[in-house]
This record gives sequence, C-alpha cells and structure tokens, in this order.
Amino acid sequence: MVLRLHKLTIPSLVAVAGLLLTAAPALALSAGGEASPTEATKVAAPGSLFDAIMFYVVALVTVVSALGVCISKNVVRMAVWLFCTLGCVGLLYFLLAATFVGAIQFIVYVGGTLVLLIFGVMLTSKSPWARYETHPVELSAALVVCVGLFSTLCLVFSSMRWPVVQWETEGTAVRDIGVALLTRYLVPFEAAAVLLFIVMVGAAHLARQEKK
Amino acid sequence: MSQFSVPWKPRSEVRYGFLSRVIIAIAAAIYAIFKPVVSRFPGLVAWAVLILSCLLVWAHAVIFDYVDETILRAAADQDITRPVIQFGSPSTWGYAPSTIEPLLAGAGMGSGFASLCKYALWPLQFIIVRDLIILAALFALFGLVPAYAIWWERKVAGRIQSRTGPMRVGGWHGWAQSLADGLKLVLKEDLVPDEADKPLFRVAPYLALIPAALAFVALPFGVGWVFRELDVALVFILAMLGIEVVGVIVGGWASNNKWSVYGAMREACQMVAYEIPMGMALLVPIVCAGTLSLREIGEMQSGGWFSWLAFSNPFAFIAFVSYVIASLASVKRAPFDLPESESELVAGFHTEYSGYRWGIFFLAEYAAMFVVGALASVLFLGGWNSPLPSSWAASWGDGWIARIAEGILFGGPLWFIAKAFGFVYLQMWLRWTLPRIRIDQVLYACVQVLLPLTMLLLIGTALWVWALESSGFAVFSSIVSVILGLIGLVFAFGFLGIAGYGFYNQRRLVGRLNTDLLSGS
Amino acid sequence: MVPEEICLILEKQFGDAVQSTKVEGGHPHAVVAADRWPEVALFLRDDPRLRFNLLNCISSLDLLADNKLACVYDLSSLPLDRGTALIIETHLFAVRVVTDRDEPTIPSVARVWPTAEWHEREAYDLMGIRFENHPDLRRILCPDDWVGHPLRKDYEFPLEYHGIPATTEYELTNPRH
Amino acid sequence: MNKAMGETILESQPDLLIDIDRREQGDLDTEEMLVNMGPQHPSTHGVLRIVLRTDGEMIQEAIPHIGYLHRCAEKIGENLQPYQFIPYTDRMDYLAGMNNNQAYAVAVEKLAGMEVPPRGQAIRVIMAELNRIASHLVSLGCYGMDMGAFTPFLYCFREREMILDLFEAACGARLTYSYLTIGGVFQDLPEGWVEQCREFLDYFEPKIDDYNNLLSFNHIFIKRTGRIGTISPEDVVRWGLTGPLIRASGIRWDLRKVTPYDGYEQYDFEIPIGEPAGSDGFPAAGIEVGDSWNRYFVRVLEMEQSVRIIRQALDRLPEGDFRAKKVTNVKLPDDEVYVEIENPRGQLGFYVRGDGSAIPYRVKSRGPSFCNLSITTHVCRNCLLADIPAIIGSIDVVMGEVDR
Repeated sequence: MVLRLHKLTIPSLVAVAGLLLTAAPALALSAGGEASPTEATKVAAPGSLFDAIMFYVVALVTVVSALGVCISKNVVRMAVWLFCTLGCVGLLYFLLAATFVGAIQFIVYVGGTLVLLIFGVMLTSKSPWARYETHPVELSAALVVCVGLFSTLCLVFSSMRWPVVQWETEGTAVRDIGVALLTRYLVPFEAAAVLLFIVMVGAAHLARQEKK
Repeated sequence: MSQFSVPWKPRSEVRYGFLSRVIIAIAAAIYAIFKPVVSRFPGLVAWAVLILSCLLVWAHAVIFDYVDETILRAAADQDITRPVIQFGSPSTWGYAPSTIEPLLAGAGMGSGFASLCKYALWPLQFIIVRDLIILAALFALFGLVPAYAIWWERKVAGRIQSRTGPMRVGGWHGWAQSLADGLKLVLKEDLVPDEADKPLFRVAPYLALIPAALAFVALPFGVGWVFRELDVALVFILAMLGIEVVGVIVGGWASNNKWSVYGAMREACQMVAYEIPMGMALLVPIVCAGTLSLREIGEMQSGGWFSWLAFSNPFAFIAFVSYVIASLASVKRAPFDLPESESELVAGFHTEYSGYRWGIFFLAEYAAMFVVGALASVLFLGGWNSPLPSSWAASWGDGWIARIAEGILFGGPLWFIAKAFGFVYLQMWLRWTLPRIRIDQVLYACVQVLLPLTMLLLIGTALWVWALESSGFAVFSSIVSVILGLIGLVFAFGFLGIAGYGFYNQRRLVGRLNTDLLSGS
Repeated sequence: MVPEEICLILEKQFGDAVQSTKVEGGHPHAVVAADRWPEVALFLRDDPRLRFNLLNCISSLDLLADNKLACVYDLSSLPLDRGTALIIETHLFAVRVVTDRDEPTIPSVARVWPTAEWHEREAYDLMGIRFENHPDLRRILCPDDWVGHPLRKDYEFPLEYHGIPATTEYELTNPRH
Repeated sequence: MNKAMGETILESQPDLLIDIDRREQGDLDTEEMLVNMGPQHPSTHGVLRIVLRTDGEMIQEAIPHIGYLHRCAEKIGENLQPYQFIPYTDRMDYLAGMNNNQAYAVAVEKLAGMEVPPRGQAIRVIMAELNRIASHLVSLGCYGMDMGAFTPFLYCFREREMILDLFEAACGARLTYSYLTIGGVFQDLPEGWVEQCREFLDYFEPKIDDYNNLLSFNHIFIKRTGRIGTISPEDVVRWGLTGPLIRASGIRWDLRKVTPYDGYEQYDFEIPIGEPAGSDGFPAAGIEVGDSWNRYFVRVLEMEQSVRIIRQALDRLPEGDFRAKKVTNVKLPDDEVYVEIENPRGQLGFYVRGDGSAIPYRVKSRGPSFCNLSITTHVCRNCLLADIPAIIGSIDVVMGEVDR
C-alpha cells in the first residue's frame, strides 16, 4: 500500500511519538506525587493489569488517528481517521465505566456528526479529489505552535495533583442523569432544546431555498 | 483512443497458495463426515444442535458458579491472601493449583478427581479468561446466524416463488449451501479497482462488520445469558447500528464507480434519516418500562402474553408497527433497499466488491437484520419470555426437571432466537413480495409520516403512563392490553391459518411445481 | 380516401413538384421533387382532408441501374379526434423522393414528423443520403468511425476493422448485390 | 489520488464529447456528472447505452446510443430468397419470433400475390397470439424486476415455459421458431396439440388475476410507475410510437382491426386502452392516461384478449393443407410493397421491393422498438434516476429489433 506522504510528515511523526512515549510513563508515575515504584503498582492495582494495558493501547490509537486526521491528504481518509479518533474516545469512556456517555458519544459524534461531514463532502462533488498540499512554511509554523502548546500542557500536568478516585461501577447512571437533567440543569437543557429547534428550522429554510 | 483498445493489464494466472489448499482440505473432510449423518436424519440433527448449544451455554454458567463457590468464596472465608502478581512463572498468578486442590476436596469432590480438576479449573478464576470464552461463543453465534439466515432466505424466496431453493449441496435441502458460498467467497479472486482508494477500499467492509458484531455483545438471550449487562444496552445497540453507515459510505465512495457513489449517497441519507423515527419508536416501550437496560425490560414482560409491552397500550402497539418499518429502512432491507438496488444502480455501493470483501458486507447486513429483529422482540414481544406467564412455572416445584422445563417452556434463549428469527422471516417475506420505493418517497415517508407519528406516540404513551397512577385508569389499561393482546393473537393465528391453507391446497393454488417438470417425475 | 383522390389533390396543389404518380400495383405512391419535399410534407400532414400525421417508415433505396438514390416515405393517417371509440378506417399513402448518387441530399422532414429524425439518421448511416438541416445528423447503427455505407449496392466489404480481421472466405459467399 | 471521473470518461470516448457539444451549444457544465447507463446494465433490457447528464439524482438529459447489436440483416435480405430469410426475421425481435415471421411472410405474399390456405392462416393466428402472450409475460416479469419485485418475474416465466413447450411441440424450437414461412406454416400441428393448448389456456386465465393482485394493484408499484413518463396522444403520433404505447395514451388503434391480415377479421375481440384513475378494473388513484402504469396494464389486458382469440381460433380450426404448394424460388414482380402487422411491441413493418427474380431487391424492416425508443430523450427530461428503468421498462425495448 503506497502511502504518498509529504516529505516532512515522517520526521514530525517520529518527533511527536518520541515526546509522547517519554511523557506518558512520567505522567503516570508522577500521578501519585511522591509515589515510589512499588506504590505505582498499587496505583494500578484497583483495576486489573488488563485495564491499564487497554488504556494505553486505546490512548495511543487515539493520538495516532488524531495525527492521521491532520496529515492525510484526501478528505475521505481524513473522515475515516476522524471516525477512528472519535471511536477511541468512546472506548475510553467505556473503559471508565461511563457507559451512557460512551454510547452517546458513539451515537452523536460517530453516527451523527461524522456521517453528516462525509455527506457534506459527497455533495460538493469536486472536493473529495482535491488534494490538500500543506506548504512547508505552513507546516513549520504548525510545528512551532504544536511544540509550544505541548510543552505548556506538560508543565500544567506535571504540577497538578491527581487524586486517585475509587471506581464505582454499579449504580444506574442513566437514572441519575435523567433526574439531574430535568431538575438541577433544567434551564440549560431547555435552552439547548430551543437552540437545536432553531437550527432545524434554519436548515429546513435553507434547503427549501435551494430547491426553488 | 479507439473503441477496442482494452486498458487492462495481463495478470498472472492465479495458483492457490498453501493456506487455501489447507482450507479446502478441512472443508472437504468436514463435509464428508457430516453429509451422510445430516442427509439421513436432518430434523433430529437440527434440533440436537440447537438444544446442545443451549445446554453448553447453560453448563458453562454452572461451572463458573461452581468455581465462584468452591474456590473464590471458600478462599475468601479461609482468608487465604490472594498472592500479588509477580512476573514469575504463570502458576504463581491467582490461587495456585496447589491451594485449589484442598478447597475442591473440601467441597466434596473425590481426591483423585480433584487433583485432575485443579489444573482445569485454575484458569477460570480470572475474569479475562471467562470473558474470552464467552466472546468466542458470541462470535461463533455471530458467524452462524448470518450463515443460517442466508440459506434460509434462499429457501424462503424459493417457496414464495413456487420453486424449491437450494437442494443439492450437502443433501437434505442444501443445508451446506451457505458454507459452500462462504468457501467460494474466501477462495474467489477479490480484485481492487486501479483508480480506487486502495486502503479505504480494503477497510470499508470491516467498518461495516465490526458494529454489527459489537451489537451482539449487549443482546440479552436469556436472564443470565448476556455478555455485558449494560444498563444502557439499548442506546449502545442504537449507536452500533448508527456506525454501520460509515462503512457503507466509505465503501461506496472509495470504489471510484459512479454507481457506488450513488449507492453511498442514498445510503447516507436513508440510514441517517431513519435513525430518528427508529429511536423515537424505541423510546415508547422505554417510557412504559422506565429503564434502558434490556434485562429489566425483559423481566417486566415475564407475565405472559398480555404483559408484553407491545400490548401495554394502543400507542405502543402502533409504535411496534412503526418500529418494524423504520428498522427495515435502517437495515436497508425490503422495500427500502435503495443502496444496493440492482435495477438502477447495478449493485449500489458494493458494485466493485467481489470475493471475500463482498462476503463481509453480506455478513454485516444479515447480522444487522438479526440484531434489529432481536431488539424488536426484546422491547415489544417479551424477549426470552414465552407467551405462558412464568408464574405458572413456580407451581411446578423446583426439581431439576422443572428448572429445565421452566428454562425451555416458560422462557429462555430458544424463545429469544425464535422471535428474532420470526422478525428476520418477516423481512425476507417483505423483500420477495414488495417492489422497491424511490429515494424521495423513502425520505418523504420518513420525515413527513413516520417522524410525526412516532412523536405523537411518544406523547401519547407518556400521558398514558402518567395517567396510570390513578387505580381506575390502571384497571382500564389492563382491559385495553387484554384487547390488544387478542388483536395480536388474531394476527398470529391469521398468519398461521393462511399458511396452513396455502400448504394444504398447494396443488390448486400454485399449479404444477417444477418438481413435476423434472425428468422422470 | 382512395389513393387516386390523394394523387389528384397533390397534383392540383403542387403541379410540377409532383413528378409522377403510380396508383396500381402494391404500393400507390407519388414521386416528389427533392427541393419542394418539406413543403409537400407539411401539406400532407396539415391538410384537413389528408391529415397524414403518422410517418410509418423511411426506406432508403439504391437504384444503381439509373445511378440514383431514393427515399420512400410511408405515411398513414391516425384520427386523434375519435376519443376512445375503435378506429376502423384509415388511409395509407407513400411518397418517393429521388436524388442522384454522387452527391445525395434530401431536405429533412424531422421538423414535420419528429420520428423522422432517427429514420433519417439510419438512412444516412446505411445508405449515405445526407439530410439538410437535420438536428443531429450522425451515424446511428454503425460505429462513428466506420467507413462507407453498407446498404449501397457497390459497397465493398472492409477486410479489417481496428485489427479485427473480416471474413477471409469472402469469395465463397459470392454476394449477388 | 485520481482525476475527476467526469474527465476520464470524456477522454476515453471522444464520440461522447461530440454528442453533447453538437446537441446543445453550451459547454459541458462540470457541476453535472456524466453517467453511462452503459451497454452492460441490468435494467436496459439488452445492449442499450444511455448517457445521462445528471445533477445528483435529477436527470437533465438522457441520450440513448444504439447499434451494439447491429448485424445489417437488411443487406442479407438482398441475397437470400424469402423462405431462406425467415430465420433472420426470428433474430430481430427475439421475444416474438412468430410475429416477425408473420410480418415478412405477409409482406412477401402480398408482393408475390400468393394465397395462404385457411388452415395455415388459422395456425398463424394461434401462434402469433401465443407468442404475444409469451412476449408480454417477459415484459411484465422484467418490469416487475426493474421495480424491485422479484417474485412476479418467476411466476411469469413459469407460464411462459408452458407456452414454449407448446411451441417446441409444434416446431421444435423454443425461441427462434422460423415456423411461419411464405405461404403458410412450415409443418402441421402434431395431434393432441390442440387439447394441450386448451389445457394451457384454462390454466393460464386465472393466473392473470394473480399478477394483478401481486404486482399491478400493489400500492408501491403504482407509486413507482403511476404518472411517470406520461406521453400525450399528440406526442405518441409525432414520435411514431405504436402498439401498447398508443393504446396506453387512450387511442383505440390496433392493426388487427384497422388493416386485418391472416383472417383476423373473423375473430371478435376488444382493444383495451389506458384509462384514467377510477374507471372499473383500474386503481382508484395515482395513475393517468398515457403513464408507465397504463402502458404496463394495457399489456396485461391484451393477454386476456389474446386468450379469447386463441380459443375462437382453436374452435374453428379448418381442415385442409397448411401451406401453399410452391414456396421455393417464387418469382417476385418488379414492384414494391409496405405491410405492417401488430407485433407485441408495436407495428412491425416490412418494405419489400422485387426486381422480377426470386431474390428481393431491397428489404427494409421498421422495428416498433426503434421508434418507441426515440422518445426517451423527450420523456426522460428532468426525471429521477430511479424513473429511468420505470420509463424504459414500460416502453419495453428489445435491442435486436432496434439495431437489426
């Protein structure tokens, strides 16, 4: 499978991957503040070893596919990489036993937004074959911004204290969400509903206009 | 550039590799063993397989409980500390076999036998091992259901078109037809068009297959028979059905063929459009049941025929019908099979696909059909509960015969699979009788008919459930559900009656079957 | 309407344009001059007495003997004002237009009867008769880069088309033309 | 990745460029897509290629390209004696072989002034009507298949198999019969054939109601074909459409009544025509005169009339010889003749010109599908992609007859 990449993509990929690999264990280890190696294992003890492995794998796949979205040339490939990213984010929610949010993530983002994005791409029939050639100057600018952002993130993460929260898996999350939505957060819920309604009416109006 | 210059590049002649020859050898061996047995007593074998698989699943549940009982709980009582996982030899993980043996002996197992079992039962204490076993069973089922559905569709199509369907492969009624098709598809040359987007072209079928497989994870085949009891099982399954769209669209788009682009576009708008009415129609039973977890919904409907949610109120009954219609569209079946309509779009989105990749799209479609049928049966028709109320089972006492009878007669995986395949049969029946609808009529039906209807049903059910508080209304609602149940019975027996009538005077209705025309008949 | 009356009406209307008429035999027809033919065609279609609104067929003819090409137009009248009553009687007539072989052109009647468009394209494709102001005159049956017009009596068969050899035993078939 | 598909198609087939530019002067707007409903397409009933200029699902223009099945049968007609040319007429409209033979035979007989014995004429009528039923069964089945209903196709072909058995018993062939020759029929009916034919007619008559219940009055089918591709009576005549297409537009015109041949005047039968919604035996709403549904339903009604004709012909089958004495090297006078008969698809005409010898000087065949197809550009303007099979299917085109 010949992947025709821009000449600067591979070096940038290697750079970012290197940063990631070094940062990740550091983050995990430093999570417990003065956690010594032996206690690190206790940190990972609450879930089984398997969960830790799963988390790292999914996180890595998410990052790689997110990079894929930025780097790929053809729009439809971008869409598939985006599908992979959003899917992995949904998987992360499932790993955290937040099943409702994970399912909603799949429905709303992957089933809804992504399909509409692809649909938009298909309707403008010329664009899928357009190639997005990133000019080397733009690429270097992007790299600078990227590294700067990443370093600030590292600083913020390293100085934060990460309380280890005990996983509570049972409990009908759905019922609580439902109740909360219609009691404590009723106003934002209704506002969002009205907003979406306006959006739908606007879309219908635009569609009708075109047909004329 | 004249009309007759043929642009294709000469390909080397295909020689079957070692792996293909191995596959063929295995398949031939299996076929040789099974053919005489099945073609002589087919009915027996079919029922045996079904009952055996249920017993197997039931047995593994028993073993898991036994392991929990004797090893984990006993060890906890005698507070044998659970050794920490060191990365030494595997036997040091969990409770070592040596510690298991006295526990087994203590639980009344013969010492000689215990020494044997300790090695067998040792891995079962890990959750990951249990999950893998169940997953293996689940994906075996995921492979079997479409294979059976494909063969059954060809037989049903044959019956509807007054011909016999596959009869030759494997003896009795061509039972091995879908296995033969699978083998053919695996070994057939699957070519990728030159101008196609090759990586996407290869990935697309799997994007369509994985969601259909994942939906099996949350399907409740029985009370304890579910892989992961999600409390949001319904939303999860809806999500999986929503994702399948992406595979089809990418497949249609990557094969660089105008017909498949048309198929992909139609697919995109049809499935996205029909997700909304389908979701709405599913909300109706949820409003009645009050929970998203399919297990609780199933248990609510164990009160026999009239307790099923489809008959709980008139709105739910109409919602049941509108759900079936919307599910037809979201699984691209019957009158809504626009995306792969042969007459206009050659073969819709899988025009360029051939061989194994085409097989995967086919597999995903039939699996999605089963999932949609299963959802309908769990939410509206009582899932694994039988029409007889399960309270009668209690009166049988609790001997192990009663438990087996209760498991088979009053509710269990057999009922669930029967109902799901009932809906699959309905989809096949519609496909072979109704012509195809045009794309604008499909969207008109969705947006201007089904959507308002399901919204009204939702409001109606909500009001109905709200009104249930007052006891007077509760009595009235039970009467209504009895009436609706009777209507359901009329439909069911009406169908059986017509089928029986058609079967008995087959000769007059259908006229000369082609078996008469065969030579020597 | 008997063919004789039709011929009389035409001669009275167009005089010299109608060169000759032949009523007896299997195919009563009139021979019309090529340049006046669209006029006559319009008259045949719109005259209340004749009302030939259905052009059945345009048969191209190669009269090698007197070095001429001809087109025979078969017309029939289909009364549209009968509503849903069964139509029993109609009248048929034919018109022949002759042009010389080396530079065959006949004015097109595609404007009068739209069905003529495809018939004339076929006549052009197989016989080589060019039709003036035809909306889209090009070959209809043979490939666009075909050489020659097959139905001509003096048509010699091509021995090869894009590398595909024609029949070599050409002599054995001894076509009689 | 790859060039836009529009360009690749245009470069590979230069003739395509010429068509579009010549037909209307505006340059090709790249927004639209050029789609080749090409020679190999499941719903074009044979090797017909339609170039569609589409904008999404809407079709701006449909240009049919024919000629893929052109064998120049007319050139061969100038080298063969009439009784030798009969097998070629079978291959023209390969779904109605008997009717083609009849057309050529009637034309040559009129030119040569031959008399066909009454038994020959009766057998010809029986065979022509049986072939009309078989051809209509194919068109109904394929039309149902185009609309997505697979089952009617198999029912129609089950009945057609029985008709083909009858043909095989009579003349030994199932598709290309060459049974009707100059001066009558090739050989007499085997004994027991008449009873077998009657048995088929009794079996077939109730089956037509099955098709109506299964497909004709199916709500989805009416929605897919009603009010689609409506052709007004004026357009029908201007574009030279004949047969079921004329009758569907409300004109009761049939050559078997207008210019009877082979003794059709002896039998009484009606000519069904397309009627607006609500008339008896027609659906209550959703259709109009001259639309695709009426073109389909006229064929169903015609099958019933054909059964009536065959029954009358079987009852009054005269005795005597079935073919004129002299068939080979019949001298054709130096005259020309143009005769049309009612083929299942329309008026099949033969122009035969003799030059005194036994071999005709010029044979020209006017295929009904050739003219019927010419209206696709006019009718398929601004329709949906899914309507193309509906319109082409209702016109019921056989490419052998279009390309000859």
